[in-house]
Amino acid sequence: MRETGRGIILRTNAKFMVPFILLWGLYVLTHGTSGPGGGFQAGVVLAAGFILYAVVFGLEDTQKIFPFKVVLVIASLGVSIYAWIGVFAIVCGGNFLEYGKIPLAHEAAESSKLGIEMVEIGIGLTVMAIMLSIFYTFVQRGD
Amino acid sequence: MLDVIDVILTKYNYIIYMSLMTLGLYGMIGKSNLIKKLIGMSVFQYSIFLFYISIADVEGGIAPILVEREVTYTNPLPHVLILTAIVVAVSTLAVGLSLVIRIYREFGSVDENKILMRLKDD
Amino acid sequence: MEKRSFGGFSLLISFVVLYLFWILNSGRLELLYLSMGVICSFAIAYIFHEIFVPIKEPKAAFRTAFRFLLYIPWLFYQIILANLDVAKRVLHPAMPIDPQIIVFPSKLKSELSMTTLGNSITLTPGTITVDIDPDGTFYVHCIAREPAEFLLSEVPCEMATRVGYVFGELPRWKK
Amino acid sequence: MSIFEIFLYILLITTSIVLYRVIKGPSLFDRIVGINAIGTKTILMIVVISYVFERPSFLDIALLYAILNFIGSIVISIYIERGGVTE
Amino acid sequence: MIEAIKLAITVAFLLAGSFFLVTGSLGIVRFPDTYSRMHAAGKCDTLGVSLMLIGFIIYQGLDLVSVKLILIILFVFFTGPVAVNAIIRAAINSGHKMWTVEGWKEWKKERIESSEGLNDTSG
Amino acid sequence: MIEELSNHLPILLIVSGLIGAFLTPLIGLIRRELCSFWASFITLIQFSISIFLFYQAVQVGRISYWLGGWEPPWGIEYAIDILNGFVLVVVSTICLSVAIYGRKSLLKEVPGKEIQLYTLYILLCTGMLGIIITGDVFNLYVFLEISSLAAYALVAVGDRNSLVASFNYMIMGTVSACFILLGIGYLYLMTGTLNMADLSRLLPPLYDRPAILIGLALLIVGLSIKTALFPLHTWLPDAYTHSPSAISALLSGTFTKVGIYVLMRFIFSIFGLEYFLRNTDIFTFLGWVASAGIIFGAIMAIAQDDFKRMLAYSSISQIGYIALGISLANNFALAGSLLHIFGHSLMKTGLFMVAGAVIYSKGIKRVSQLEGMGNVMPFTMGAFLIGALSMIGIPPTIGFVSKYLILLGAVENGEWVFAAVILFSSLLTAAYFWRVFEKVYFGENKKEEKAGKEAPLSMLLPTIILAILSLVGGFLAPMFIRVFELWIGGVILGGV
Repeated sequence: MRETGRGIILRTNAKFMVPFILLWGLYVLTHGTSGPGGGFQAGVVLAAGFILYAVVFGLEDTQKIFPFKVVLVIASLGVSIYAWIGVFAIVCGGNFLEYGKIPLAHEAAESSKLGIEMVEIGIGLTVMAIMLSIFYTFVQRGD
Repeated sequence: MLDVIDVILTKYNYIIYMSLMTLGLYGMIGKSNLIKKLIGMSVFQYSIFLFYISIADVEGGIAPILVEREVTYTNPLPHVLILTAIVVAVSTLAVGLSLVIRIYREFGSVDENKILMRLKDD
Repeated sequence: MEKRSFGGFSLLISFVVLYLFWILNSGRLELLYLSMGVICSFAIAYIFHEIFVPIKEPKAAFRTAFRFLLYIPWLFYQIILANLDVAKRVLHPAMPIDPQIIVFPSKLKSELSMTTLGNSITLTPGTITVDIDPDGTFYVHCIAREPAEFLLSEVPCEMATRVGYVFGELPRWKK
Repeated sequence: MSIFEIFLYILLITTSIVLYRVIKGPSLFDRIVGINAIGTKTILMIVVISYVFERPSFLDIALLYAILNFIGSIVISIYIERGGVTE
Repeated sequence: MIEAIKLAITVAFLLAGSFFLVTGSLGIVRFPDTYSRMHAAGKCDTLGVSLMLIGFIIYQGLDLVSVKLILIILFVFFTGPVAVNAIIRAAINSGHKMWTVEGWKEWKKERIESSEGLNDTSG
Repeated sequence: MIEELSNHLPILLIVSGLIGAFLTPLIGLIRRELCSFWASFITLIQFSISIFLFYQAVQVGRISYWLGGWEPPWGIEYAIDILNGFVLVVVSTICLSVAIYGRKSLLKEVPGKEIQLYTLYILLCTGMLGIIITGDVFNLYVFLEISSLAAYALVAVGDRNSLVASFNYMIMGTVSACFILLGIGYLYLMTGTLNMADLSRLLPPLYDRPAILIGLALLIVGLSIKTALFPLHTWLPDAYTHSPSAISALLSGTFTKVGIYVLMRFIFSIFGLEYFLRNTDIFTFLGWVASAGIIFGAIMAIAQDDFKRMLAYSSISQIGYIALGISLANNFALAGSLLHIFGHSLMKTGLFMVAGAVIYSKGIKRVSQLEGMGNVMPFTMGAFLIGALSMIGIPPTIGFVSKYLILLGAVENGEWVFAAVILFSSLLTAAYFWRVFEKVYFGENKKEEKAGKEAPLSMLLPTIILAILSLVGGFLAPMFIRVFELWIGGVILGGV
């Protein structure tokens, strides 16, 4: 909040838009099986929301919500979700990523859908984290 | 003459992707600005994606998202493949841009000739 | 002390708004999606509620929302006028334009009202807000003098007064 | 052929008109304005396409494109203004 | 019958919207400097999009799909001016020259001297 | 449970790498130093799985694993036969030894970047293993790009020049990946399948179609860039010279070999030898290009003063040998090529490790400064001696056996020019290594440094082990050849 006079319009609008954009990103993330959404798009939208926040309110504020280390952890976590669900399918007696064998629901098709959604969430988190980390590395001046 | 027109009308997707590819290749080789090289690289990659998408086309088909109606879908497999390839292309672009940023910080220029001159000076 | 009691209010409001947004988007009334919506919108609301709802007083917030809804049709009417004006200028063979920057005070106080006025000015005939000073002075780029007259005719101008009324800062506009 | 397809062509024409400005320039800001305008028209195009193909789910894509277009314009203009995205 | 009227109203709205879009595009091409081009782009696009989407809402009737259309309208309505404002601020703060009637002659002379044109900034 | 898990080894090979790569940042948050141990651990796991898979492939035959439980033409299949399994073992051996070697070396050359470095390292190894075991051509492309991306980033962490080298590498690599993608697209257009086994079944009736030829040409050009075959090698010398030594060791030992493997897979398994017997021009062309590369690389290596650059040009020359063996396409030459993949991986990685060790303890990068190193670093230079002798092709090293086999192949096909090229280039190889020997063992050390300034044990041990392996490999060669013949017999008999 250093430049009080300048950019009032942008700042006030960003305050209003950022939560909606992020929530919309989460909506895309969770409705991957029923719409044109999915992990990649959702990750991009979420990252875009945070980038807007960073651009308008400064990098420090954003890194208060999302420090660089947390971004790295989320990226690892996302891929781990994907990998562990696959491994869990092996443990449940199927092949790798054979969601149908995971006992999430009564029917194989249903649990397969749930499995895909969970993987999508993992992908979304990873994409968001990778995008943000790229943004952070591009923006920070000097190493 | 008619044959030529016929080929152009039926195989226009190949012509478009070939010309885009040539354009991209020219950008990659002919330009000395590294950013322009990257742009050429992207054009090159995306021309191939267009080729994939066009071979998936089915006459009168629509995008392969399930709907209740009875419709013809285009072949979904190339779409899936290209989704993956687009992700790869984006990551390549990100790697390339970060390289260019670091080159710029190191050499103070994104022009290939200037960079090579600075390298020679060392 | 006071802030804390209103903090709950802003959290609630932002949660409700965001959850409404979720349901409208999702359109699926299954338990899974509804509960996901609760989690997601609560998380977002929790992080952002302080900046999301800038008006801390419940009564003022509802009043503002109501008046804002009444303000929109008027604004829309103005926008259509504006566009016809710009269209006329575009299609006119001689292009009667004379770009310049004008400065005028608005007597608005809060950032929110200034932003609203700024956006409205940008949307209406031949004017774009360039910058706003913290004391409410507007710098506006206009395409010609005439469409900007309505901003300069009196202080505060009609639009500023209407916006000020929406946010409870100025009295109702009377012709 | 649906009646909405006509509007698809109208939008294409407007886009190509703006494209002239984007290519011609002459300044960076003209290009940004042009690209922003093309983005707005693309949103509409996606909506029209969703009606031509009767796929309501395309509207999500339109909204997504709107978000990205907005953020893109903002980030580019702030980058030019400050010489860097954040200061 | 009602269907036909609905379709007619829709098409009317769509035509009105596309009229504004076309004028906006023409303005972007015709206007002499960046700032006046922004006038054309910012306003005509916002209104054009809104009108066309309102047309689609009328065609659709009131359901979840039209709610989504309303969301798009709101989004464009809120963000269009902000984007234009951000661009114009960037242009002014980086010292972009402005077209004025008085400066017209000078501008023309400059343009003849350097074929680069007057609006070239360092960017 | 163990029994059950062993059925899933192909995927565990990849998943362990994926999990390992993305857990590295978490490990790094605890302690930065742990990253290198973690990388060694992951590559050790991959190494043991590879050994087991190779053993199984030799004993049982082709192993097939269906990803997600979908049947092959629709789902992605991971398949391991003898060719696969062998390259798998070679690559994972190199990955493991470089991971151990790199702990000290990378710490010294690029301090403070462990987390990114080892994440990319594991990703690169996993990508390469994925290329090798996959039975789906598009999956192959994806893994190729994953490992290439990691390789670009790893090359870029070197010195100042490495940024430009990495950029050029990236441009070339992307062109090659695009060509490969396009080639795959043509194959898919013609056959409608992406599965390798399916492709090899569906291709024979389509042999006369020009699209197949276009696809093959695109694939060969693309893969030639990845493997740095002679006219398309331009990215390699810069990339190897300026990247950190451990990374150049890894890339020289594995990445080009993986490219060669993919080339062999496409030529012999997917298209089948019959296609090339119909279009013999392809092999003739490949043979001439390869022999030009052999001579060119060797001559350029003689002209270099930078130690790593000399080794890089030597790599171009040696890759030519493997390609020559492929183009001869008979029993002897193929066995020689396969053996040379193994041998060259060992030797070249070992030699780059030596270069890295010299840089580590002395900071010397040029051949002309190596005077008297034989006394100062006896063990390192001993390893260098063995590696170089093997590279020249002195019996009983592995390099001798493989070159001899390729020579036999050339003689059998009656290609006397190629045989002469092989013999002549051995002389050239001897020439450029002799320069180094002369400096190392007969040069005067001006500073009169005494022995004992060796590189640390964690760097020395992998170097020496690789050198000993390339020595012992010569004695074990008959055993290897017997294994190869299982595969070669299938290819040649199945083709003709």
